[in-house]
Amino acid sequence: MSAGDLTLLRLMLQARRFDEQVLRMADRIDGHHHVSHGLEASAAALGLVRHEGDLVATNYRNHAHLICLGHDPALMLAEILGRPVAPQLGRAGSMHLAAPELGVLYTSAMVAGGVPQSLGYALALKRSGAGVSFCLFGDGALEEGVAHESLNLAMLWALPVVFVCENNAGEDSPSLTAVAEAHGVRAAVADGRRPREVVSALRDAAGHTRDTLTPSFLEVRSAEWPGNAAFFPKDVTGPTDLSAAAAQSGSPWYDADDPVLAEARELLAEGVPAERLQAVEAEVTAEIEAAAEHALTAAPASASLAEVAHSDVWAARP
Amino acid sequence: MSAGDLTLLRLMLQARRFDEQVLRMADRIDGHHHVSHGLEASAAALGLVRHEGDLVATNYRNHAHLICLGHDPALMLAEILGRPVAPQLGRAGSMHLAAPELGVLYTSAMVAGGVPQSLGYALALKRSGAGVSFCLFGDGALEEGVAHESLNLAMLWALPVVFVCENNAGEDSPSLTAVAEAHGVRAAVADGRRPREVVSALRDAAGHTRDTLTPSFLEVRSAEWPGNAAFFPKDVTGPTDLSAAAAQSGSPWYDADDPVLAEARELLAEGVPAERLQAVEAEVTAEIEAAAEHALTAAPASASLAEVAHSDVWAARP
Amino acid sequence: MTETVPYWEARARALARCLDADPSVVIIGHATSAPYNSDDGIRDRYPDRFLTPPISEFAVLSASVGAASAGLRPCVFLGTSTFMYYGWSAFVNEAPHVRYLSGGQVSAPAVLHVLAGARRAGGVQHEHTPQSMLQGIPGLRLYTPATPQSIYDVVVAALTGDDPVVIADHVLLGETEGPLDEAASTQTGPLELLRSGDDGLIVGSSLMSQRSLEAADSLADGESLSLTVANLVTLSPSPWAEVAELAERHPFTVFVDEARGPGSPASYVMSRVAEQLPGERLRLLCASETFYPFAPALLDEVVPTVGRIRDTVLAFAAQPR
Amino acid sequence: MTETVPYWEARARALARCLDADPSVVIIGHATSAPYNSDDGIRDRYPDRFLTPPISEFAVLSASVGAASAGLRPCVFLGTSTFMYYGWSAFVNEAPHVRYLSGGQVSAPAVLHVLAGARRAGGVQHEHTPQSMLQGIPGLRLYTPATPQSIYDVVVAALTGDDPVVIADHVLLGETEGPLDEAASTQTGPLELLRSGDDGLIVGSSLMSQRSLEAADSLADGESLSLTVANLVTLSPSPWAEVAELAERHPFTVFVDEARGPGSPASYVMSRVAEQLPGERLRLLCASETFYPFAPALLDEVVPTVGRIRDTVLAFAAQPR
Ligand SMILES: Cc1ncc(C[n+]2csc(CCOP(=O)(O)OP(=O)(O)O)c2C)c(N)n1
Ligand SMILES: Cc1ncc(C[n+]2csc(CCOP(=O)(O)OP(=O)(O)O)c2C)c(N)n1
Ligand SMILES: [Mg+2]
Ligand SMILES: [Mg+2]
Repeated sequence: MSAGDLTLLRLMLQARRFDEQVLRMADRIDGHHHVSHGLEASAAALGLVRHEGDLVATNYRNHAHLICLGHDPALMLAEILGRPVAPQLGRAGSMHLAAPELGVLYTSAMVAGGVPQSLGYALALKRSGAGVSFCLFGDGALEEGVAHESLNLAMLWALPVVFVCENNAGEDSPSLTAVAEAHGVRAAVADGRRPREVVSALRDAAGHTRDTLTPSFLEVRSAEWPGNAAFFPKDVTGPTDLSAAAAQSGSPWYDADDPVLAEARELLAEGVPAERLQAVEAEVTAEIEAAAEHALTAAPASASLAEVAHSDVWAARP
Repeated sequence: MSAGDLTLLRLMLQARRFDEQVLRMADRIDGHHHVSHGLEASAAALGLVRHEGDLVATNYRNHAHLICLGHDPALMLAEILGRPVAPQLGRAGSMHLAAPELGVLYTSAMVAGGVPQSLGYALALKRSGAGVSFCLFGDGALEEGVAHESLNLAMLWALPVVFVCENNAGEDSPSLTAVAEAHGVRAAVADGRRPREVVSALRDAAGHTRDTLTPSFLEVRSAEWPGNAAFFPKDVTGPTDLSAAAAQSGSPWYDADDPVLAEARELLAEGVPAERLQAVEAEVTAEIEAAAEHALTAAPASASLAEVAHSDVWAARP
Repeated sequence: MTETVPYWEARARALARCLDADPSVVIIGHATSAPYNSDDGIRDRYPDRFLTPPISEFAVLSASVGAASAGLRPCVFLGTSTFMYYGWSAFVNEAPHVRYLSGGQVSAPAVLHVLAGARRAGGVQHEHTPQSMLQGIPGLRLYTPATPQSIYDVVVAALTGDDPVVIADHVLLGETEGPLDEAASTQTGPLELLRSGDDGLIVGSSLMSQRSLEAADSLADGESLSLTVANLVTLSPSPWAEVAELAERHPFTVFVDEARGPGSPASYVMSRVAEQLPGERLRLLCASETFYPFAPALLDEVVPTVGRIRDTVLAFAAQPR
Repeated sequence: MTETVPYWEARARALARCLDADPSVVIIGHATSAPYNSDDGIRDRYPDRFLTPPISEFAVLSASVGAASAGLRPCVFLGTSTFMYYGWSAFVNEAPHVRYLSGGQVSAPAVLHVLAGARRAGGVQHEHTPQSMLQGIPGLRLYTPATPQSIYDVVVAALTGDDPVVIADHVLLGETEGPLDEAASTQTGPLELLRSGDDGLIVGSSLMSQRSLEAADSLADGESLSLTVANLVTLSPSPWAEVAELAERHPFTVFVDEARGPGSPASYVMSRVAEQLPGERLRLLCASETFYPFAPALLDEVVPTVGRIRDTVLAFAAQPR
């Protein structure tokens, strides 16, 4: 990225505005949903580092990943609302959002569910030469044994997987790179509150994997967003306001932890005029508002609810 | 152990003679069975280090463990032969041999099956103060994710488990202590071809666990016995002969890898007369021969085969 | 003394009773509140008997099996039933064998509480009916209570019996109110009658019994059909003989199950009833053979609703023999 | 051209055919020989398409699901069926959802081959019938072939179809000889008729069909009872409608299953047949409700033997209507 490039900021802000919209609509959303507040740096890095052909395994906390990969926020919101709108038709909901055309074939909502599947993606990609596999998971996934099996298997079979652990367990929590290293996987850490560091660390990890066709591991350490604390997320910090980047806001979250404002501050420090930031903000805000509108009005599938519920279960027999 | 003490040799030789007997009876044994050739050092160490009240989780390759803990070889052989002799009644076979009175409540034959169960033993023992839990598993168990979960959980809950990894993956295989250490578990290595080193390392690990009520990990590295190579074990090295300890036997296994002969050599080097070794050998040989005889003739349960097959499934209702 | 209490409170009271009565009872689970879990208040009374697990289902379930073998009475509250798949081997291929392989010397009475069925908007991966997979494991007791009294009895039976147990509970039962008599016998019978009538029998389990009850009440009011509704409190060991006895006394029997048909507990009971009582009029109403989709409007096309149960029973009652 | 070949050879030939035909087929498994596995010779022909896995069932099964989603056709030979419990979630709660959640855009046709049932002296933990647990998973095809022709057809169908598949195979079928026509249609029907007769029908699956065939042959010789024997090649999607059609044409139907009764595939099919054909004479013969014990003499008290099938059918045939 060259100085004054607002791409990174825009990606992160799109993800943030999207989740703010989700939180505003919470009373219309059935069931659980997880927002990505505070994890936007790894999501944006994914969007910037992924090549066409690369596959991505995300998890239940996938909104920012999909937004930054370029998925349509209107389709995502329609799905989160459970509307019978193609392609996911309200069968998936927030936790299973996917976008095959962007490399997200399927999203498992089990903790560590996508981790070993990403090895299979890598196996296929290694044979086809079409790319590498990115695998994003929380620190909790490393409590699951299958994540350890996966690190080991990726080394044994020399699979091109970029493991990205989004660690929001808190400042005092131990680093998780030792676990990857115990299996011989090359590991690094980046600070999720410093988005540019995350982008270059992911670029480096992905480069290693592309060059050697072997796995790499990146731990991105972020603060947990305080709104996640309850059973359902609540927007306790209020909507993000880029103009707060110019000064201390008084909110510990925004002042110290938020990667979006951190990147805004970097840009201001580079001499980018505040107006350009505001212009991006206005565009993104409008974009998400339009998406919300569209999500509510998009035409439902012509099939009946019964048909929607029962189709795509079995393959058409050959 | 004081100089000239033959206890360690006797334990290991009992285990060896037992498995030699199993191999001789192979054509009468249905199904798979696993012998402990080459792993006798950790088994004997277990027998020497276990306190009354301690619990033990072993695995499908359990013969030496049970012999060294003091289990009756006649009962074990009867069970391996599938005879309906109490207590296991031919329902268990070789892979599920157990002896609750010696701390072996149940034996899982799944790879790593006993590892997390040993944490439960430790939880109960920590509350009762009755002892610690020993958990024995092969190097293969560390390919299973649940073993990693168990190392982590044992630390988190501060459980008194002594993990003993019997690593027979070969000289060039990597050490597995890094995996334990990645979870913060205190780890050490011992050479399974040097039985005295194994005994003191296990004593040390168990001491740590008893003192701190936290886990410890001991990797015992042994050569794989060549007879294990096939689908069913075959006695390719021929019966163990302690008199071979006095000179090179010409067999690479006996000369370099066998812990039983290694201990015999230590004793000879200490000045123990060869006759004392021969006397122990004769006693053990006779003991196992008598056990084989008894296994074949011991009275079967008075219940019918149908009753044996169907009892102890459900608890008697309260 | 009989009181009217919500289902989740009955569950919590049973747990409290067991913790009070037996110091070997330990609870493993997270501090999420009713209706998901049932530790309200009790956790504070016995802080050292509540263990917080990492997200390591296999190790945690297996540790509970080991703890039970060594004399504790662990009860794991796992939350969503599908998390159990990560530790499937523990209750399916370890715990039940302990007594059998020790010739009766050791038992492993570990208790696992999971939330099964479709909770609405849980999504395809969180909504399952593992009771279909668990009913054929010898030595593993499997319960599907449907009322405050039966969840109470089941928790007490689980934590005082000597078998490993899975309680397949249901989020949507949490707020159901009903009578509870804590002093009544906690000897859990395999069937609980929710209402009685002469015109036909509906046999359900868990939430489906409450829905069947609602359907039966409406058929009594609207169609003068007087039905018996029975809940299968116990799925394993199978209660088929008791159901056959009840079915024999009714002109027809409709089985309602939230599981898909193949492997559903209802279908097994029905097959044995059919074998025992040839010619008996039997009908099986299950979830249709698809996933439980996320959107509630889609889900209602899949699992038996009160309306679908009502229509099915009414149509079957009207059919000529 | 029809030849007579052993079962395991038919399996190996089907695999070879698929490897020859489709470069995306990869085999994940250990190099153990027939009857356990089926890679004899083929491994040498395609060394780079055989992957040796560590003992990490969960990661390996899940990786196969991911590989299938990304366009490969992985076939995992896991050996003993219970090892699958370590990776239960992969085929039960991941693979089947891929098409449904992508609105038909992506499929995950991973194939898993396991050795189910009681192989004799495998022990309580190695001998299970997970087909009972797998029949209710929408989108997951489940096969239980019983002849060289049907294992051949099933392997080809699995590796050319677009659904995830579990093949519940049986060690004791390995040496069974039978006709194989490699050129015949590989469109797998859900039922395979092993013999035909008018006096009654026996429906089995996997090894139980071969045992039923033996029993039927002996009843034809000794008791002049002329029976049809059908194997359930497909357990899921359920073949109950086809079975009902066949049952209707016979005076009675005996279902034989190596699984315990509760949750057994046979019991589900029987429940639907009973619903469809009230009054039909139906009998269910399953393993008794205990474990499969180690000693073969004990095991024969538990699973249906040729003798027990024969006696059950003979007694049922003789019963007054
Ligand atoms: C196998 C499994 N167990 C439990 C859960 C319930 N669960 C959902 S999110 C979560 C916490 C995950 O923590 P982490 O991986 O750190 O992700 P974060 O929520 O912090 O992004 C849990 C336990 C699940 N979805 N899957
Ligand atoms: C869950 C599971 N997967 C696979 C097996 C089959 N199996 C039995 S022993 C074994 C090898 C184990 O290796 P290791 O732990 O090193 O023990 P060793 O045989 O060397 O003593 C395997 C794969 C099993 N019993 N359980
Ligand atoms: Mg986290
Ligand atoms: Mg080994």
